[in-house]
Amino acid sequence: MTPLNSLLRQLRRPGPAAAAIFLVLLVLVALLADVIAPYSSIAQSSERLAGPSAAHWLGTDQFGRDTLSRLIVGSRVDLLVSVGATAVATVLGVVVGLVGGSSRGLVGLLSMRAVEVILAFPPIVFALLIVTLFGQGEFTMIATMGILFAPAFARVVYGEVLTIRNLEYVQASEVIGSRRTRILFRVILPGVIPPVLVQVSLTLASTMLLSAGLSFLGLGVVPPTPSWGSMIGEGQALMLTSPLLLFVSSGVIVATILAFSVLADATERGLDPRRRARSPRAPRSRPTPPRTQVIPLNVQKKMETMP
Amino acid sequence: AGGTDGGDDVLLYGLDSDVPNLVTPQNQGSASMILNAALHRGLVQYDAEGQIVPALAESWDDEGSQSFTFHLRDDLTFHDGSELTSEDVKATLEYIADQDNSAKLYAAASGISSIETPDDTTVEVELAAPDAAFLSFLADVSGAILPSESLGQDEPTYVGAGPFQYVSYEQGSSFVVEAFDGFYGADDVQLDGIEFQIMADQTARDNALLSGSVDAVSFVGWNSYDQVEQNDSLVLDRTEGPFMYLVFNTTEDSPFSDPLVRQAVAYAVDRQGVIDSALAGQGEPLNGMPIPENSDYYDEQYADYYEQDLDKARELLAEAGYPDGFTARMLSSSQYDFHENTAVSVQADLSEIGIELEMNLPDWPTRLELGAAGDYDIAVYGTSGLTNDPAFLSEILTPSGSQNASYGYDDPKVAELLAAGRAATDTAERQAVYDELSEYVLEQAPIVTLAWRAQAFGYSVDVTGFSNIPGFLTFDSGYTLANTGLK
Amino acid sequence: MSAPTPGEPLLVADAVGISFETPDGVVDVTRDISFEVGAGETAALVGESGSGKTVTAMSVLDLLPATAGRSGAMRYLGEDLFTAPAERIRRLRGGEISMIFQEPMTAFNPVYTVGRQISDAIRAHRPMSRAAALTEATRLLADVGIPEPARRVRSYPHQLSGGQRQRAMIAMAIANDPDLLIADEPTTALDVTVQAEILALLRRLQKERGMGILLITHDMGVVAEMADRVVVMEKGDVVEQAGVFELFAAPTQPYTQALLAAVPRAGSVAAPERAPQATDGAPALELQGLSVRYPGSFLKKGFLAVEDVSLTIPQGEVLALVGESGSGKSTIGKAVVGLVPTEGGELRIAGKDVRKTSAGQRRELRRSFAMVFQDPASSLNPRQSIGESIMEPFVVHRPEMGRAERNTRVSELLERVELPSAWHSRYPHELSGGQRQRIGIARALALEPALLIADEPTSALDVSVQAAVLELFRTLQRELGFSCLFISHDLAVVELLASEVAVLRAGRLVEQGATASVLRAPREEYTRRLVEAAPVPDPVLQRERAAKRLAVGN
Amino acid sequence: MALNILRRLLAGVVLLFVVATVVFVALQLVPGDPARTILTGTGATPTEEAVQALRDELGLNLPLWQQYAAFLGQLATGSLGESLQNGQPVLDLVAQRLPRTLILILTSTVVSVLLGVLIGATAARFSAGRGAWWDRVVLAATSVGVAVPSFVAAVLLVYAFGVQLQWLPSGGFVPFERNPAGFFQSLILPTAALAVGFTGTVARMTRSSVLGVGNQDWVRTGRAVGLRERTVFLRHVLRNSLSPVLTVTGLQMGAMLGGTVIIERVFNYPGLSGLLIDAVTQRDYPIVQGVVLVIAALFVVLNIVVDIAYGFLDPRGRN
Ligand SMILES: Nc1ncnc2c1ncn2[C@@H]1O[C@H](COP(=O)(O)OP(=O)(O)OP(=O)(O)O)[C@@H](O)[C@H]1O
Ligand SMILES: Nc1ncnc2c1ncn2[C@@H]1O[C@H](COP(=O)(O)OP(=O)(O)OP(=O)(O)O)[C@@H](O)[C@H]1O
Ligand SMILES: [Mg+2]
Ligand SMILES: [Mg+2]
Repeated sequence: MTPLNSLLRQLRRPGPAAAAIFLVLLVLVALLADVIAPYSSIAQSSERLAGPSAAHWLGTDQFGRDTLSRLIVGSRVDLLVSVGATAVATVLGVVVGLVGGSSRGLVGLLSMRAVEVILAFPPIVFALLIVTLFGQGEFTMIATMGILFAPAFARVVYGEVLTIRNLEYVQASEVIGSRRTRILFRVILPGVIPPVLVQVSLTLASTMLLSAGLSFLGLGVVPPTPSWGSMIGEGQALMLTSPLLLFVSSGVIVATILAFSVLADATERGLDPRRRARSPRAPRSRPTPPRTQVIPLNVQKKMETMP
Repeated sequence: AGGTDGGDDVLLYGLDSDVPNLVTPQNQGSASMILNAALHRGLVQYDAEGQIVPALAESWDDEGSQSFTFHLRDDLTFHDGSELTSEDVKATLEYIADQDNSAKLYAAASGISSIETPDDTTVEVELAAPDAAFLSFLADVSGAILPSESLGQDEPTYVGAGPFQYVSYEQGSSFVVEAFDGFYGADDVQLDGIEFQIMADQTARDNALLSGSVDAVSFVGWNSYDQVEQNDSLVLDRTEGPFMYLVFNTTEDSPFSDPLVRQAVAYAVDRQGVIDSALAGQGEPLNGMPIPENSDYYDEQYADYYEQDLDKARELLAEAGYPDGFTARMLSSSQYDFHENTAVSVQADLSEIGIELEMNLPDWPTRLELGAAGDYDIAVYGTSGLTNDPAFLSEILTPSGSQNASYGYDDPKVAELLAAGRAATDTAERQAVYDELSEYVLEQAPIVTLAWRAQAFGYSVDVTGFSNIPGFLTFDSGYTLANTGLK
Repeated sequence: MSAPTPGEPLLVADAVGISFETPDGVVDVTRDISFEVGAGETAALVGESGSGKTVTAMSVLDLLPATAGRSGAMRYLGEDLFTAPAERIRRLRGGEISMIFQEPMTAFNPVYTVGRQISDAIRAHRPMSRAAALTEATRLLADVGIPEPARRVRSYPHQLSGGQRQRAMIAMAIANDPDLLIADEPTTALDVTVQAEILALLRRLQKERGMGILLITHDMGVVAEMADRVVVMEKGDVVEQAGVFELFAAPTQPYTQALLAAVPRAGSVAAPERAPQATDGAPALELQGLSVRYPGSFLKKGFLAVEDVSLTIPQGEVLALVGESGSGKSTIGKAVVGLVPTEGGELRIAGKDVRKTSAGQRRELRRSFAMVFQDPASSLNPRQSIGESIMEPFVVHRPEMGRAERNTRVSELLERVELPSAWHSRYPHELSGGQRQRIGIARALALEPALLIADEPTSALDVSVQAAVLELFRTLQRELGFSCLFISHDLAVVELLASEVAVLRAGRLVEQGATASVLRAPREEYTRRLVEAAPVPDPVLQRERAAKRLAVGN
Repeated sequence: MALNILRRLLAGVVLLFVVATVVFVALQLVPGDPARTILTGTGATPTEEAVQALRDELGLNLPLWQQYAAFLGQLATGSLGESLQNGQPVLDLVAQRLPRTLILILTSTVVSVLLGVLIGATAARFSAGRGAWWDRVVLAATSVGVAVPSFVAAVLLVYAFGVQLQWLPSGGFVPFERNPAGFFQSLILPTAALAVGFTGTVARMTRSSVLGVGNQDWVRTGRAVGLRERTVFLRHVLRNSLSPVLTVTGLQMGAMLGGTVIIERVFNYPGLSGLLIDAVTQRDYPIVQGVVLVIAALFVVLNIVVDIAYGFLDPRGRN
């Protein structure tokens, strides 16, 4: 059974299946946003901060814009930016972490110290710098957040590699003569995937939230273009007077993260040969066919006496 | 020090920001104004209605708005017990008039040509030219008189001649003062002390007020107005002080160099929309000149000049040669929600008449720099006049206040009228000048005003005597702490 | 705890069947296994590698993975353990019934010292202070013959040699004076002298306390020495059971007969024929004054595991490295392939100093040698199917080889080590100990290396499979003229395979020479003891020898 | 190992130098003029002359290399310079706020790690069979925990416990010397707000890691010697699962060094993050540089501690 097969098998379980369907729908919504959205996402009206109604299912914001339409259109930026940034962070971080954790010399030292430089750098200063150098836009956001979050991956991977690199099966591969890249990516990497998957789902959440924080620096999505993150930011100011906006925008993020988490969990399970063998409801022991006969044995065997 | 505990009447006050190194003559924001008003007094001050009333100077003679003779009260002392004499007044005014000291009142004080101190309680100030607004500038808390030896020192001494004296300061946390027996009006001071608790966050401040952990707070968040108003044990004391407006890049490259286009903008914007979306509904439309109602020079005719009229706006645009509109760069800042939201609201309005705005919403310092460099076509700004006197208009209509004014706008006629308004000594005469100015400015539309912003103090019903000085003077409300009491 | 009287059946397996849930469905690995172990008695479970010995043993204390299903009954003093409540089982575990696992390498938690783990086991059953338990653990380590027990008790598992870990495992199993000891290949990693001591220790305990032993082993010499009764398993079934004397004298089943016939006996074979000497001269492996030191913690000086060892393996020769457990055999092996840094001395493979070659050259060189690790379980990537593991050398060194060809080669290799070629996609945890070991061998032989470092490659194999593997080695040697550093404690195998023997003790070489002369006429006292301690697969003879040894020991 | 630490500390000094330089350059590149920002305050109207005069006074008109040299010179003498805004020594500002931030980081770390490990471990332990519902609850709850912005948690906490119930102060910091009880009370809500996401993170990592370790052979050994299930789980599963937990804990602690600004704002808690953000938004270069350096230094130490802790968690990886 190949890992791919077993991954697909995991998707047949109800939780992961629901999560996958949700995400597929989300992608469809993002792709077809303009067609599906009942209103323009930026058209203002005098119907401000309205509650849910037949016309506006999720109400309106302080500009009188339809919240549902903004969520639908906003999904585009969020998926693109969060998924993009997380992908960048994952790839960058995993590579640096693998190299840093496995090379004992200068390279190892330098790569992890480089990670520390970025980590030690407060995101706000970093983001300011990036927006200055590259201007605003989705690409900048992906790059900025990708670099901001990569060190976390690097640390996670680094920590795991410290353990794994000492295991005998890694040494076995070394003895075979595998190149370093092979050892890193084919031998060690599979072992660090579980924590990386967790980190991926955490990072997706963080990037969605941070895109709101970045717009504070003028780096995020440019208003009035909607994004979930910026909607949360808008909802924050109104959270005690009209909580609906905050509630729905946080809600979609939570749901998305939950779906990603469930999928990550299923992937992890699918990739671990010891865990995937187990089907959800395994009979612990099978009923014994009734038996009466015991094989006759010479029970009365004497003990050997030793001098 | 001490004596702020026990059964004394100590006011717990939620201050909107920290002021780590109080330099009284400088502009350090609204929180510093509250502290300065508690610690210090100038020659004159504002009363609760915003009228100029005697402070350290018991009385004064005003000759043609050009030469002033102040008569100080007898036996004035600073908190450290030293005497306050005319020499201190002279030193303070000279300090303010020195450009190097970046004093808030520099512009007004720079008009001083000489200061004489014939005796300990008399100060004669001579201006180079008449300035009808001179006193109203001096009444600002940054005009406080300081011990001459403390001027220019690195560390604040907090020694002044105000109703309260310094007890302790813990950075980022609290600033404590106690009543000063030697204050000239000590008999009216009811509080034994004030503990200012520093609460930079709006929500934190609102919550502190609502939960009763402080007696009063500097500014209530717009979204909390209803909650405070509905709370029986709290008072929401509001005024419309600062205002929001649009500035333009009026240099040749910008489409807004044409007054017709600017007029079109003035007709296109939905001012109530700005209030509802950016100010949480807490404000008043500002359809004309930004002169507060309690000013002597308020004129309804010029206050309600522009109404939203999209057809008219489109006509004007077409007339200016843009029948299909154009694309332009909008500058605002995302650091302040209300700046950003104003921009978004205006963007939608202008889009109606074919002007598409590309948003640039950097953080505040960047916004200021871009503004000063003219790196925009149209921008949102908010300000408050230093005084209620229309003299403040120079800050938003002439290059002297470059960053508050439209970039590149330098109309000699406006400058002339502003100078005339300041030089005129007679109220009616001034009124005429300002009417002419209003007429001209509204027509030229170098700026387009949008809305008055509500500014409210919140306090417990047990707090007496404290009040929000209306209009631009709201930030000077700390003066009323001298008459504040606790039930 | 009722002390059972000798002779009463302590454990009765009644038609025990074990199945595993696999992605391809439920697979039965044993059926109808029935046997008994009496108090004070030793029942030996022998049989083919992969026949189900380990799973049967593990089923007793409910230690099988969650994917396993059990049927039948396992009665301990009349109580069916398969249906007993979990808490009851827990109390029995490690107290009345204890278990020695087949693979002691992975059986210890790497993050605790062995002393801590043994004392935890003690404290699980006896109220005792931590310090007292640690003292007890030290005593137990001494009992199982680990030198410097006070130091080892503070060692982490990875700091012990294979045999030391196995002995620590035994110490842990006997810590609480069990009534029944289930010992799954307890001496596979031990040299014969230590093995003899351990067996003596077990017999003493058995005699003193009437302990029953269920002994799983593939070493017929051990069976001959220890067992009262022998249960022979093949492919998940019991094929024969008999008393040890009857069985050795007259095996009835063809499988048993074959099993006994395949046992190599020291001194019974002619010295292996030599492959034609290579002409170009450079020896396949040359060590000169090699020393290896393991780093110590903090500022302490490390442990000198190998000291001034010089060896030469001419091309096409097999050199056997034998010696006491913990003497540094594996360390030398690892040093040769570059897994542990050397402290001093010279090391040349085919005339080249590996440590002084460039990375590219080293890779090239690595293609020419291979290693079989002592511990098959931890040297296989748990996330890789065994097919992928065996394929790895091809992927690394023969990128031109197509997928189909690789698969064919893997199937071939699997068959050569007596495994079904369809097992490509199995994972290491789904295999038996001996099966895993064969995967290691298959992987090492994949590229037909010129030099093989084989660290106890047949320790977990039953004699029939072992014979097949040895035959494979010999064929390769004949055909390819490959050279081999063969680390083993099984002198009979050594004699079969090696032309030269080096004897190692406490990190130093004590004797070296042609196999025949060293083993038949040892010059050193230690070598002589080693040779004498080798068990013979004859119950009568072996017991006599054991008794003599004991008498001498006393 | 001692040598290793020394090496790391040396590398740390280099790192600080790099960080210092990068921050310096970054601040020069970023638009926004400290003088203008100071003079504008909350909406005043400085003249261009005033702005230039202040720039001169603050030394901002000096050539860049001179400013850089001055900055490094200061660092060499152990000074972090003075605030452009008000001339306060940056070291004093940091010294005052750092302990408060550290206390908050410490309390929330302790709470989050304890709770997170407990939640994650129980979820993993019962992930199959009858307890599976708990695992699902945890997966969902931690998703909420990590996806809900911290200000929402913070504001809700203030609103519930500070404003409505009035059990705890709605904000502010009470120094321990002044009032020990008040000190602890003032820590509760900010700690809780910070712990929401942190706990979720730790719980997720713990859960995943425990699931991976649960099948190792030594776990079986633990059972075989008769340890109670709980003991087996704690000693042989959980303990071996802690290295990724340690990693995320270190990361989170580091992130909190300069990243608790929202919590500090909402709870009116004067910490390091607030100082940093204020300084950034006012372009108070010396404060930004100083705080970043201090944070970086703490980071170096934190990472060394974490790396040493790896060695304790797994003796195989030592040195
Ligand atoms: N990582 C390590 N740190 C410290 N000491 C170690 C380490 N690994 C092994 N040792 C010690 O080095 C010695 C030699 O170990 P080695 O594994 O080479 O023995 P061996 O001859 O292979 O024994 P066995 O036959 O039991 O496998 C042993 O005493 C062991 O305790
Ligand atoms: N988890 C598992 N899943 C599927 N099959 C398994 C699993 N564990 C063991 N098996 C299979 O069960 C059979 C019996 O294994 P067991 O370990 O009992 O063999 P053994 O008799 O102990 O062999 P050896 O002498 O090699 O140790 C083997 O064929 C093995 O492949
Ligand atoms: Mg076995
Ligand atoms: Mg060994």
